[in-house]
Amino acid sequence: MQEFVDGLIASGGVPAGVPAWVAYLGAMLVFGGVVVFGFVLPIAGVTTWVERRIMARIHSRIGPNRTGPAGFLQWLADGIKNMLKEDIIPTASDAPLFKMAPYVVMVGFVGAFVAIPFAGPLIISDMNVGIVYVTSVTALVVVGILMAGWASNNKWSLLGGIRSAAQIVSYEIPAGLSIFPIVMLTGSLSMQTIIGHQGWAPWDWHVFDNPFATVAFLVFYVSALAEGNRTPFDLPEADSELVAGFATEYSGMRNLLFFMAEWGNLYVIGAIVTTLFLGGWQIPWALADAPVLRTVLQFTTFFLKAYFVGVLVAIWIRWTLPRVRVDQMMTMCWKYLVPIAFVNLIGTAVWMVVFPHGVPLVHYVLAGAAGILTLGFLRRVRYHIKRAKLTRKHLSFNPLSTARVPL
Amino acid sequence: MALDAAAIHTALRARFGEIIGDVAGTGTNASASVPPDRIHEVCAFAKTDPALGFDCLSNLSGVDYPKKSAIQVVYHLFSYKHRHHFVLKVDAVRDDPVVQTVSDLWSTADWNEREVFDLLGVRFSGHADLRRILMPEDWPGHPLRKDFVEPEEYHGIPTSRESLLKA
Amino acid sequence: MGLGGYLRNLKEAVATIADGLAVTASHLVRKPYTVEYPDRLEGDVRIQDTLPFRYRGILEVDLEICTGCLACERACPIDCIVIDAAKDKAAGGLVMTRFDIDMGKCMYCGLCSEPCPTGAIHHTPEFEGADYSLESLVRRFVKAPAIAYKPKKAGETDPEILPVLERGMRYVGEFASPDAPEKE
Amino acid sequence: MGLSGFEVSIERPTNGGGLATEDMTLSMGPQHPSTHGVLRFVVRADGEVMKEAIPDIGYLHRSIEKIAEKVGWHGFIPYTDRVDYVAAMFCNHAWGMAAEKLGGIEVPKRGEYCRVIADEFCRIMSHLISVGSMAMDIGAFTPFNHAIREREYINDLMEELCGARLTFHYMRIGGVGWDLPPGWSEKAVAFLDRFEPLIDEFDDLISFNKIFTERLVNVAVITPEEAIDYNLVGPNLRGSGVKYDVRKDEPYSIYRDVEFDVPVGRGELGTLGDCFDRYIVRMREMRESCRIIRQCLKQIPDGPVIAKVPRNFKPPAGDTYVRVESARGDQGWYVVSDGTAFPYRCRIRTGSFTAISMIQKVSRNLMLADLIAVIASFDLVAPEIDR
Repeated sequence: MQEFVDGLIASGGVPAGVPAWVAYLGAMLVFGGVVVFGFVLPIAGVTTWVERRIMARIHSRIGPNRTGPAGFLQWLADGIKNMLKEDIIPTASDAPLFKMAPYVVMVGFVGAFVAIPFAGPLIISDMNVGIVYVTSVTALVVVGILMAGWASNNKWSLLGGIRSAAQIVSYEIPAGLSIFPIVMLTGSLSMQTIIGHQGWAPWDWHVFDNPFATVAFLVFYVSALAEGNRTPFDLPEADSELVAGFATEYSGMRNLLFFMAEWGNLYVIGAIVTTLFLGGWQIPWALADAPVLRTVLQFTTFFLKAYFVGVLVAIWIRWTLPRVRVDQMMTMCWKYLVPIAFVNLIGTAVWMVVFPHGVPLVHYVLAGAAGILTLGFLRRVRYHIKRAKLTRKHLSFNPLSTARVPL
Repeated sequence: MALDAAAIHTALRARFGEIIGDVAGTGTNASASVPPDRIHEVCAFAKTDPALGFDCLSNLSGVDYPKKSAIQVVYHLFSYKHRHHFVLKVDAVRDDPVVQTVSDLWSTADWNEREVFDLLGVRFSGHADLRRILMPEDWPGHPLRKDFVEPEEYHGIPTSRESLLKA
Repeated sequence: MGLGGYLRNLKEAVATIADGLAVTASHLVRKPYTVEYPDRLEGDVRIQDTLPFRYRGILEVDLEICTGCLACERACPIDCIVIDAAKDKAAGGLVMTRFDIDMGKCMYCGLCSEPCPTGAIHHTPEFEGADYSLESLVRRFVKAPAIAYKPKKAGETDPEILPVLERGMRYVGEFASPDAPEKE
Repeated sequence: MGLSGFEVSIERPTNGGGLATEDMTLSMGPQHPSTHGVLRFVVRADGEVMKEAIPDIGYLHRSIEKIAEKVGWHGFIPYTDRVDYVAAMFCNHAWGMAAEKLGGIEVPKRGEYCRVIADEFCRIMSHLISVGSMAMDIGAFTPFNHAIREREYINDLMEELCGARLTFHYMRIGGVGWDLPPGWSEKAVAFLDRFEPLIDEFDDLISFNKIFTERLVNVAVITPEEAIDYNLVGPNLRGSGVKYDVRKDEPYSIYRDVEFDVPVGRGELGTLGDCFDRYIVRMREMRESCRIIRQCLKQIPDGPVIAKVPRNFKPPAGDTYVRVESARGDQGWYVVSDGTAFPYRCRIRTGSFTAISMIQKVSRNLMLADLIAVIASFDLVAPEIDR
């Protein structure tokens, strides 16, 4: 970023007489605007459509299919509808806090994009404390949710806010502890350096570097789901318990901001997981003389990985699992994830002492094991399809033979 | 061991004498009348006596009989232990119906008695929490009495809408 | 809970969650079941036309075959049917001046069509009944005073009434009756 | 209703000038996503832990018992559909049985078979809603949709049988209103063939899911003695380990001629009588219902399906108490006739009514989220509570 603006000043792209800090600020605002409106919001929006379509198929439904091709523009329609709705602020609420809360949540989530490495050269700021920055700035979300819960002056909202605070703060610990093994392996906190330490092939990814890293990946993913308030940890908004939790009193645009943050957060989770464990934007081709093509390929790789891990898998999990209870959520964090994460941390340190240069064989074994597990899982999927005799062909059989289901 | 109605009746008669009325009805509907101020005793015996063993109050309902100026409270007893039934009927005075509660014997009687109180106006002496249960607190009268007349409106809300089919 | 229980808990959790995920994943490749209701079905069929003959939708009266016997009015438990019919020597039979059904009150129980001798009052498969006022939910079937239908001993011959009567009799025939043992 | 009686005395312990705490009173309902209709609970909670939940009913009181006194014996059958509209068939059946018992009417054999087939389909329908909405209340939405999807097929079957999808009005005094339509049995069997493997799939999806079972086992444990004391019935009672089923122990209709088991809770994952036992009993009952329907469709004899009952039905004076095993258990109908064309009194003792009276007791010291599991595990249906 900085180099880009410096270059611009040097080449006379910035009118003379404008102080350098104004140029920096202007460039940041323009670039921030481009990222937020051009990338973050559409990602969050399209994710709502993706989620609704996937969930519908899991439910044997069709999902939104009227607005645009296959209902693709549904998210725009919903967004416009929400923006046009009345913004209700309850009289008894703490109005300033109530109004501010969605923005705080938004800031927490948009801020994370600053340090996300989309491709080799595509990163807003490759801070040397990148990963720490991301975990800290996403923790801002809890402040916003707590504000919303308190300011609504509604007991259900308050319970939601408190649950959220307890949950996010607790799960920061296993999440943070599972980042450390990677930091130890890489010796750096910078996002780009972490990616640079991995290769394009799955066995070169950190997740298969050693058994402890694999466990760290799982612990981090579970904790990240909890931090993102996703099922099975969607207690703060638990619709069947707390009506809508912290968002009960919100309407219109403010409600939309909360949900945008929720769906956008999924992508952030995916991006962090990809960076730390799944090889980031690494691609097998060097393409040294085609920098643009290389950047595009890297971006696509990163985007697809992050989207799959962060969004698709999270959606899939959400529509499968029930919600844990608040005490079980705490039990899971403090009795399961935290001890495991600590053991992991120590294990990684020991591993690094014993094998200072890593063990390539372990990489292959772990990657192979993951592949075998995936195959076993697919067999199970096939078994479910077969048992229910509901493959695509069989589905055209309607036992009721009335013309009701046209297939 | 399941007892038939006659045996149950005999057991009750043996303990309480003539206050237990004659058996009416047959099979699972066999019933006997009990005075309202003795029902608790009779029920307590029916529940605790090992041969009778009525551990469950299957139903508690009330029926209004304006003709004989009585509100009848009907207890359908059932024994899970012995799998037999018996029905006890209590005639309370219609103008001021008071019946002993059995809610301390069977917890299920608590809400059933509240319902009978609500809909028929029978007061259960000794009931810990005798409040209306289905109707609003300030509803006039007891709807299941035969002479109940529905009020025209309730807090300004009309209780019926005019028929669109009036000629 | 010892270490064994701890690990067993973990194992159970992973196994059952993975199985659940397999079920939902298998649904991703199955076809959806939704019938897109307001749309026509394949072959431009309305959903209403696929409903079974016994379907109890909005009531309809075929006045051509109504005998004015008032059996439906008597059978209705909520009095949502009102019929005015009077003997009129000059017109040569029962003259019906009114046959109103308040569909806003009707509970679609079918008690009215059961005693109907000709199947004049019957439920149609039509179920779209939304309207803007209560008044418009009242169906008034007698547009002008009409003479009630008289069943003919020799059987119906009028080609206009015959198909209506046949349909009516078929509708009534669907109801179980104690006399004629029906076969499967 | 109103708030009287629910004033909560607020204790403010001030341990020596330290922080004062007070209980939080939450009004859960009448409009709340998981109260299954219009129910209200006044919850006294200390944070997430409930001190108690006081049920407040009457929001759905439609005075069906009073209506019974105003419409005739035949005319009341459609109203019985509305007593418990999730499982309307059983109320039809009970009213028919009560009237037949009073009037001394014998139902033709085929009519009884039709009734039982319809009953058991209705039981599957109701249990599907119950287990599906239970999973939804626990937070998993998918099982609910899968359950509703299967229920929709039964709705289609019922629609073909009697013309309605929910408020059936299928049974009449003396039998049933419609014979099985041609080809219906084959469709019913085809549905069962398809449905039974899907119960297994449902089990794999949710029943034994660790998160789900953790939410249910050892929650709101009800001992058999308590269950009988509160007159819990049906799956709630059997979940507590009491093996009692009206179909088996006091067989009515043709239940004597069919073979089926009565699943009872065994406390297999926790304590006997917890929420999971009540849930799993329903899952197993669906299989038994499938078994019963298959047998009935095989054994069903030819003949009329309805007895001769005068339109102006006037049973002799008397009273009767009939019990049917509805989806929510033993449903008791106390019907009094005074020999006229109108029932004199009808009292419906429903399973949900007795179950909800127990909530105050079992909800002590549970988590707020457990209350939802308890409501769902009792399979409360608001119209059945208030009638």
